[in-house]
Amino acid sequence: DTAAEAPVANGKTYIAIVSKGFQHQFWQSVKQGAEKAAKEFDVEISFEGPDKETNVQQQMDQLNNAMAKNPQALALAALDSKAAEGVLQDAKGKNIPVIAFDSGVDSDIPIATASTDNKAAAAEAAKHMAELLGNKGEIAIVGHSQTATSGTDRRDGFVDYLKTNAPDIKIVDIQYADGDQAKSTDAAKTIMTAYPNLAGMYGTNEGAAIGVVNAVKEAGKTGKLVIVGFDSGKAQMDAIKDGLMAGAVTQNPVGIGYETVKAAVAAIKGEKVEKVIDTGFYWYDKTNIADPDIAANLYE
Amino acid sequence: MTLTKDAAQAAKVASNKQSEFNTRLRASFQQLLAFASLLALVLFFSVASSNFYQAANLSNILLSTVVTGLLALGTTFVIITGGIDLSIGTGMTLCSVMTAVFMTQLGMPMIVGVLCGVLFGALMGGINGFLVAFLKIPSFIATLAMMMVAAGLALVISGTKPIYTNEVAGFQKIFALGKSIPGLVIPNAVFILFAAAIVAGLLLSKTILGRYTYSIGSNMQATALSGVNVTKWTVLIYTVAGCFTGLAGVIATARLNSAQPAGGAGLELQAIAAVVIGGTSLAGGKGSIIGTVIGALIMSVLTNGLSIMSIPQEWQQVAVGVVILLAVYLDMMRRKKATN
Amino acid sequence: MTLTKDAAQAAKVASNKQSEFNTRLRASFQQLLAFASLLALVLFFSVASSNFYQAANLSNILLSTVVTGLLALGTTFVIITGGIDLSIGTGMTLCSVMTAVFMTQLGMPMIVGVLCGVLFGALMGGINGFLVAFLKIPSFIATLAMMMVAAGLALVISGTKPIYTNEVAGFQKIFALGKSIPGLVIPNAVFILFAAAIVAGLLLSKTILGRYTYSIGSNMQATALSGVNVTKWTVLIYTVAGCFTGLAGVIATARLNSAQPAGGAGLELQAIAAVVIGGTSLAGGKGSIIGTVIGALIMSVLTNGLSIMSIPQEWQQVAVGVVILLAVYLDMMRRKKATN
Amino acid sequence: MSKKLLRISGVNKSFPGVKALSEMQLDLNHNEVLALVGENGAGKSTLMKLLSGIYVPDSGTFEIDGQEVAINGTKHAQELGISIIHQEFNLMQDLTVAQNIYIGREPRRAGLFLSERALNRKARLLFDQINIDLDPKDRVGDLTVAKQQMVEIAKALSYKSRILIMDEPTAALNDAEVATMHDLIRNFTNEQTGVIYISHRMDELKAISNRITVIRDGAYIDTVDTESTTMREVINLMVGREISGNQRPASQTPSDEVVLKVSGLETKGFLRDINFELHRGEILGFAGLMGAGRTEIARAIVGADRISAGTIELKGTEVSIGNPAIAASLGVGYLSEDRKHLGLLLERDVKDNIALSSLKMFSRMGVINDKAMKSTAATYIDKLRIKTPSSAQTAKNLSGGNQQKIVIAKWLVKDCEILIFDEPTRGIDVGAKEEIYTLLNDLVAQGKSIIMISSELPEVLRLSHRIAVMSEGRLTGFLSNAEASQENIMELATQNTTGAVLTPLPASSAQRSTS
Ligand SMILES: Nc1ncnc2c1ncn2[C@@H]1O[C@H](COP(=O)(O)OP(=O)(O)OP(=O)(O)O)[C@@H](O)[C@H]1O
Ligand SMILES: Nc1ncnc2c1ncn2[C@@H]1O[C@H](COP(=O)(O)OP(=O)(O)OP(=O)(O)O)[C@@H](O)[C@H]1O
Ligand SMILES: [Mg+2]
Ligand SMILES: [Mg+2]
Repeated sequence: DTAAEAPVANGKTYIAIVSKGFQHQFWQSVKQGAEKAAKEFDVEISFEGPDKETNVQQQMDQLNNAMAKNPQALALAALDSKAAEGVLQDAKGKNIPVIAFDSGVDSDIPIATASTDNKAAAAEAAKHMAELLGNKGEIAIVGHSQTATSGTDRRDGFVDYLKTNAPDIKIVDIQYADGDQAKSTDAAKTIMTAYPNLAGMYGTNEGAAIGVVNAVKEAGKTGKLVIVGFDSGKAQMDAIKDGLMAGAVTQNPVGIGYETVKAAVAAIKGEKVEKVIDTGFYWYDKTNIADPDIAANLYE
Repeated sequence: MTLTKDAAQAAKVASNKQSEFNTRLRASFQQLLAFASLLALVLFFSVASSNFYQAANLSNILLSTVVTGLLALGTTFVIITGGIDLSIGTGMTLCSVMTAVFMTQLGMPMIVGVLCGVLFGALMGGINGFLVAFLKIPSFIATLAMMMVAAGLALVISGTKPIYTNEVAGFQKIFALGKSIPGLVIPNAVFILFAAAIVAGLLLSKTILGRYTYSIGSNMQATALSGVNVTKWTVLIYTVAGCFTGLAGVIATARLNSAQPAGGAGLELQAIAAVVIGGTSLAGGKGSIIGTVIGALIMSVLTNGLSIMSIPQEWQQVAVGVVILLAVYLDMMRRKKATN
Repeated sequence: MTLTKDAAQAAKVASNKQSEFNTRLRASFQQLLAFASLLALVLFFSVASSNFYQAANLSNILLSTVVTGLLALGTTFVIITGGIDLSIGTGMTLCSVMTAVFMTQLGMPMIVGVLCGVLFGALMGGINGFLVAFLKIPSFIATLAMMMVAAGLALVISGTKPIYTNEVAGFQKIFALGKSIPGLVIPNAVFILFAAAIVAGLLLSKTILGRYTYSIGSNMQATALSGVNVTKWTVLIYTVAGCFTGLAGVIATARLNSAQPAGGAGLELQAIAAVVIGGTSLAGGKGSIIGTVIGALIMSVLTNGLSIMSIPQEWQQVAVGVVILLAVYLDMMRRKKATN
Repeated sequence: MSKKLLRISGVNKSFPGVKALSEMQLDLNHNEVLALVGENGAGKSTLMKLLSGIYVPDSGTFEIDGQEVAINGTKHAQELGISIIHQEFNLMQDLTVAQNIYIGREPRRAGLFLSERALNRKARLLFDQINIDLDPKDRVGDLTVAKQQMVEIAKALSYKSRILIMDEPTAALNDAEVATMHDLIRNFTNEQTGVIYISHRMDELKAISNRITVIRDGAYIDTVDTESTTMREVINLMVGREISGNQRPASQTPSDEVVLKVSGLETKGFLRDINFELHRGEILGFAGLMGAGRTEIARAIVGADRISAGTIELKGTEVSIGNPAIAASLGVGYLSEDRKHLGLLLERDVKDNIALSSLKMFSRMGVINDKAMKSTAATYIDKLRIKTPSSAQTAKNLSGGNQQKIVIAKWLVKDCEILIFDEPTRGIDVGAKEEIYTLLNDLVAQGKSIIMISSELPEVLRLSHRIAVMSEGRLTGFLSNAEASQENIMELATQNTTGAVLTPLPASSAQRSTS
């Protein structure tokens, strides 16, 4: 891998990226995009994130460490914008450009934000759910976090859309399972037991969505529920191809990573960058999963 | 010797028999009472929600017990020796990744892959045992380090991506639904858990390994001075415990049809809680497999029941904490009564 | 006794003195050697990356030690009594939420809020102590339950949302950068950590509370038989430990300018690891505050150094695990040598 | 005459499956040492635990100076002026001697702060007063068993108590230290105080006690004046049957075959140039003062401690023994002097303890044969007269002497060629001792060889074919049974020593016939 001294030794530009996580598929895809851009623009990057999206302190330590490496630019997906305020000020003082990504940073300091609108994306999922259910019925949500913004936005966007546009759809239960597939499976199964008339379920990230699919399979209720999900990944794509899942919303994590680094490079060079880089989201289902536009945004 | 084998002696023998019987009776009474918390919980939830006491839901509960249950079985051995195993959570994840690697990337047939997965768990357990017994590193530290190493390696080996096992013939059957008992759909995985529990129980109560497990936990130095090769046996015991971690990894893979390289952390505390709720003492020397199984069931009945009742999740956590306290406390009270 | 106090006796006294001096020398030598792992790490990273041995980075390291360090200080007491405290991680989170609630929703002045935050920690510790000492629930289970309850309550009380404290006058100063030592920017929080460590050290070595902490951990029954009110003192010791958890919560809030209601889980293992790396035995009866501080520093130097070296994160975990093992093993070897 | 210092009557106490005391009675006069004797498991310790507030009696009355008292808790007992030295140590291993003695009563400043210096000074003052050789700053865990016993004694004396209970305080001590202890007791007793003294060492009863109360199977038997009674009568009261004994070993001589040869053995800390041979069919006694290094030799031989120089040969072949498991597999067994920490599995039952060393014998392909274990356990429970409701009783519920018997049984089951017994009869009653002696003689008759370490010289003299004497980590001489006497053993035991000085033997033991 890249040697530690490389940025200083060979004078390569160095960009520090601190994300919200690193273990999960989503973040690995962001990392992939960032690495792709790094190669393309010939810069060094480092990519770190806390073990869990609740570890705000760990992210603060990682931010501090990143600053200690004297990066030319800093990219950040803040778990809590206000908590990161100090480091942002520090960066500003040192004239280090800051790029925000994913759900963005609530501050004036970042010169650009490469993100998707989680709420809007969730509303898209809700729209399809409502259509598939004919605007009525009981549904439940398996969330991945009740505190992280990605979790709450994807929940709230979904809930709000249904409240205003399909008031006859009743959300009977929301359970959170850390995006862990096994835990999500167990949670989804208990929900199905508690609400035997359930007509649909929504999982707010890959782990949650696959958990829901597993649960339906294990409970022998295949085809009886409408399942919509979030993110991609092989299992989810297979479920959609097999008709187990109606469809899912995917963001473009690879694009987020790529655009973030690209913006950082531009900022370092003093070029002008767009304040908001919307990397978009897409609804995909059995019908369009193979479309090149869509396929480009899916990851296994 | 000057023993006079007279009538008094005979009477004494008879009274010995009597009191031995009493001791046994008391012991099984205790075992019975250990069920009580579990039954109380089941009863409570059955009354609280009509959806709880349904065949399908009971099968759910059993299913969600499988992985923690297997981990708890293994760690029962370690805890009885007076040690602790924090590596079971992420270790299980690593075993899961390795199983998938064996079966997909190395193309092993299903059975061989499963076996290798279990053996990989044994290897990890053996390393833990080596660190504890040979290098005399406290088990808490040794297994904490192993926990981190396993978490890291699972990501490294998998390339931080899930490894899918759908292509592996027959593998999903391991977790699939069996229909062995008419009317009740019990997944194969549950049978595996119970089979594993029986094996663990026999190992612990009927074999030398089990006897040494208790002896080491009761007084390691005395056991060593009695001519038992404590180092060797400790490694063996940890290795056996590792097999259960490996098996848990295999089953988790089969359930999800894939090895998920992240996560697993936190499971160790759940498993240890199950063991302790089941009456095994963290001080070592005492414990039983049946207790562990009951403890694991208490944990999953609780989680399932509260969530069936649609209690908000933050309150669920509070409730689980409180119920664990109550279960352990009542169990202790009962034991006390039983011995008085 | 009929000992004749002759020359031989005098010689013995002299040799006693000599050996006492040796013992002392050895003890302080040991303490010194405990630093060795830490120094070795610092040296290694300084060579490996020019960014490591920089004032700003050293201040980062200290900063990232503060919260775990405080938690480790408190839990040192509990561990020396032979107990364990798993509730410190989420307990810290709950204290953080309560501190924010006190200062914002209840509008307490900063100082009062801080005090109440610490006292809330003491309350939680006291409850732990009550469960352990009065109800005789094993500390592992009591604090595991408390861990869950605290995690749940933190979410309930905060409404699962962060509570921001920017408006509270002067509060951020607690964590802010001080400039007490010219050339080195050391945050106030670091001074708080060291002050807390000194208080903890004095409590442990110079007070009755400390004496009973060691005594209970060494042999609880014998302590009780000697007429010490073990129950009362255990509650007190846990309460003192809780104060450190409370302080950690306050400081975490000041650092993040907010109380983050989720998380904290996992910190307990880090803190316990720091304590054990510092040479405190999980069996109880033995341990020191200086060891804990060194242990906590080892943990954060490691994390920081690996991250400064831009080691991929999954390998970082592996490395931390291995280094912890090495540190503890070498420390043990050195101790063994020192006592031979 | 004034009222009795202590009067106990009608006391009953049961444990599950065991009636430990029934209608027990006892009285203690002022300025008196009352010996309390009885077989193992007779109920002595239980009675004393009732007195010191650890157990609550099922029924019965306790009177101090005619005043009826209900003792609730250990602290209350202390306040009533009762202090006790338990049969098992109650020490904090990680604390120093002074910290142990004054735990709960440490000199404080401002109510909270400790003064270590004042504490040590206080302890030193106490040691000077009672003439005990202890360093207040030593960590108790580093002390030998005998020294730990001294700490317990010092602790009990440090309370200004009126009634001092000593439960087998001399079990771990040798004769010189016993004499010291007796002096302590004599200094302690006066018009305000009295001592209850439990011991299985009959010779010292004569030396120290005024009266002797005998109990059997939890019931009161009789109280006799020491002056006017012979020990034989006491023993008969105790066991309710005739005990033979007190002969030197049968003239049957050990063979010439050397089964164990130790040459030039040294350990890093302590042992210097140890050379000796053990013959087939021989009992080789080891004598020496406290801390002479006997235990250390035993531990070094079985690999429990590392040796820094020297060789060990078994039947002529040199062996390297890395740990006790290897020793056991080579047929060398070691019974530790510290049964609680190094001998017993307190939480396990009697049969598990007895079978521990020979589990392989009770199993086929790793599977345990519980029945065989049980019947073997039953055999030894019978043979050694172990008092237990069943072989399934937990070891910690047995009386101290019966626990010791279990540890012995463990090695009798194992069938080792060479047995090293370290203080095997500690805490064992006279009757059972005779049975154990018989067993040991049987073993050597079968061709086994035994090293017997004991602090009771009469025992060493009675059993050993030869006696090796140690002093300060060296072997200072060998005596054949015929030439050995207490006097020449003590001479060798104190040879070359710098600090420890020969203490006159207690009158009683010196007088004992060794015909
Ligand atoms: N906690 C207990 N539970 C069950 N039985 C017990 C308990 N404590 C003592 N006993 C039984 O009570 C009886 C009396 O025991 P005790 O310890 O008083 O004997 P002792 O006279 O002190 O014997 P020794 O000379 O061996 O020390 C024994 O049969 C013993 O097994
Ligand atoms: N755990 C220990 N730590 C330090 N020194 C020890 C320890 N155990 C024994 N010693 C020392 O080793 C020496 C030999 O002790 P050992 O126990 O072998 O003597 P012993 O002849 O068996 O006497 P006894 O058992 O009657 O005390 C003594 O000087 C003692 O102080
Ligand atoms: Mg006794
Ligand atoms: Mg000895």
